[in-house]
Amino acid sequence: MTTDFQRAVEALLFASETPLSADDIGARLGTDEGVRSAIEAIAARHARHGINLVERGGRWHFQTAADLSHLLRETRESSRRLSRAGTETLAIIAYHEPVSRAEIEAIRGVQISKGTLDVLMEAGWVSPAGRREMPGRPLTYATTPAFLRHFGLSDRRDLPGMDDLRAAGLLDPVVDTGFDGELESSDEDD
Amino acid sequence: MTTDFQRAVEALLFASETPLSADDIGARLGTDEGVRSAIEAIAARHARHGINLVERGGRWHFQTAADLSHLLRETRESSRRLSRAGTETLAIIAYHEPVSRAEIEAIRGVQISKGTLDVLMEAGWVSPAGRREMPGRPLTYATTPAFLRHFGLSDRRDLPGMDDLRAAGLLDPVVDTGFDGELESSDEDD
Amino acid sequence: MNDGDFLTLDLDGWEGPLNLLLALARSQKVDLHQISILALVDQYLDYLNRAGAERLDQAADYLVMAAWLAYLKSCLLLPRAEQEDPGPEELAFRLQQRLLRLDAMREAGARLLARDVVGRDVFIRPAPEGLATEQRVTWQASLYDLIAAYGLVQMRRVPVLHQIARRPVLSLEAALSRIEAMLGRIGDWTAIAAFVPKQDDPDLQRSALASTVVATLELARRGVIDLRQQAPFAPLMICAA
Repeated sequence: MTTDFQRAVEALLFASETPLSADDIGARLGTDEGVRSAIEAIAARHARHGINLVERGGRWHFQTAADLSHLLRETRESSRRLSRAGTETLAIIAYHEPVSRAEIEAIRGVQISKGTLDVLMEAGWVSPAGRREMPGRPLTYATTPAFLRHFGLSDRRDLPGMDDLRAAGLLDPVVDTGFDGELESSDEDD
Repeated sequence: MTTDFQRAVEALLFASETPLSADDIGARLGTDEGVRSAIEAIAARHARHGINLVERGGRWHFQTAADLSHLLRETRESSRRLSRAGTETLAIIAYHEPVSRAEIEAIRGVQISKGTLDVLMEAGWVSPAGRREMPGRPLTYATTPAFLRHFGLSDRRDLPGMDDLRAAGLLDPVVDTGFDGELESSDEDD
Repeated sequence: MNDGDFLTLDLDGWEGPLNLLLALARSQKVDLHQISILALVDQYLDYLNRAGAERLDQAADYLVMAAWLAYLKSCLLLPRAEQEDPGPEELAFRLQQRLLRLDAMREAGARLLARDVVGRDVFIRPAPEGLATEQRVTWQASLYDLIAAYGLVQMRRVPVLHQIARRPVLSLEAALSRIEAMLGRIGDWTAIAAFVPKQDDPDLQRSALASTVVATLELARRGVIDLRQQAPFAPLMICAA
């Protein structure tokens, strides 16, 4: 592919408000051919510089190099700190998705307070992901592309320790023990 | 100056909401030394690519290469059939041009909405054709060369006349003779 | 069990009994896989005894957990026989798994937050131009549409005229002159049918009959002919007067 094509891909990625997939770029430029190699070439061109092209869930965007954060941080007010409940809930959703509210509560052993899921959804990191086909048809939640983008993950497989946790059986579906039942019923009373 | 310094300048320029002057950058990085040469090096590095570092009144910012700006605005074409009101209005303009809106309405016997003329102008078939020298100086409309092209006419006079329309059955069920004169004279009045 | 351990625990940071259990387990400073569930249960119950009265009396969850743990403990201490299924070891194992899972998720959350977070560690363009998509409509109309529309407009403009199409008829005058012409050639009484001209068109035939009848009535009135009919619906007979 020509350099002109690369330039076009670079311009699109630069100007876009959201990360772009190879398909997005292909649709925009009228051809899918060479998009991936152009993306790779651009990423390579920027690799060691102040701006990097990074993949987030199959979509690419430009961001400043991570090691420069100390120089840039003071320009912005730091984003509001996520509460511990929020952080745990987000982690549970990310590692178990799609996951229902009851399942999140079973893992945490405590009822989710009203605001917790709202905060995560408002931040755009979590969204409803359909209902589970079981009695009560509970709504499930999953993370969004914005979650991957915000936390700098190329892919859900990039989640720290994902493989180890799975190997240890810690990501298996929550089994319904007598203990779970008791805890959950007490949650529902609240 | 080190490459790290250049990287920092690049990241600052990228992440800034407004164009930055060399002084701005120097203040952020704690030294003015080398800022200008870093800016120049960065500008040179990006010069032939999709993103350019450009100066605007002593301040620098990144923007997409000027020759690629058309990529940021994509037009998607969809084809739609002209409405009946639109077709009638266009026909009246074609047969009677130049013709004012009030005259079109008089001929149609129905008011035309503002949108109807807008659509015809947007399609490029009709354009304003000066004002009529009469009270209120109403704007008149006429067809354009694009109109002739679209309808495969070499000239407006190629439009079928009354007799042709009648022969084609388009004026049925009017058959009476002595009626022609009336029609034609009324045409000429407009 | 070391009393000092739980006194340093920060209760405000805890949410629910599982979190408390996890905090207690961690305070033993051994791998969660090696943790003694029995010791943990004692710690939990002891903690509730000490702190619960002041701070946990509202928390039903803690008391439910305490009851369940007391039950688990008694099962673990009882002789092995006559145990229900799942056995106490299995229940203890599941509790341990849950603690491990919660611990893993807490760890994962912390690791997530430690990543290069957008807006904190890495930055994206604050106000990108965006990629605009403009919809452009290409309007379609054919020349036929155009002239047909003009025909419609013109038809709407002209006053509506009703025109009755002329139908084939035999006029009264024609019938009169035909009968008068034929009278000289006909001597005696003759049926009216002879005076009606033969027509192919059935409508014209009816018209001819009607006009001929009217003509005979007129000629009879003038005294040119006589009319005779033997019976209703019998043939109408004509003779020169």
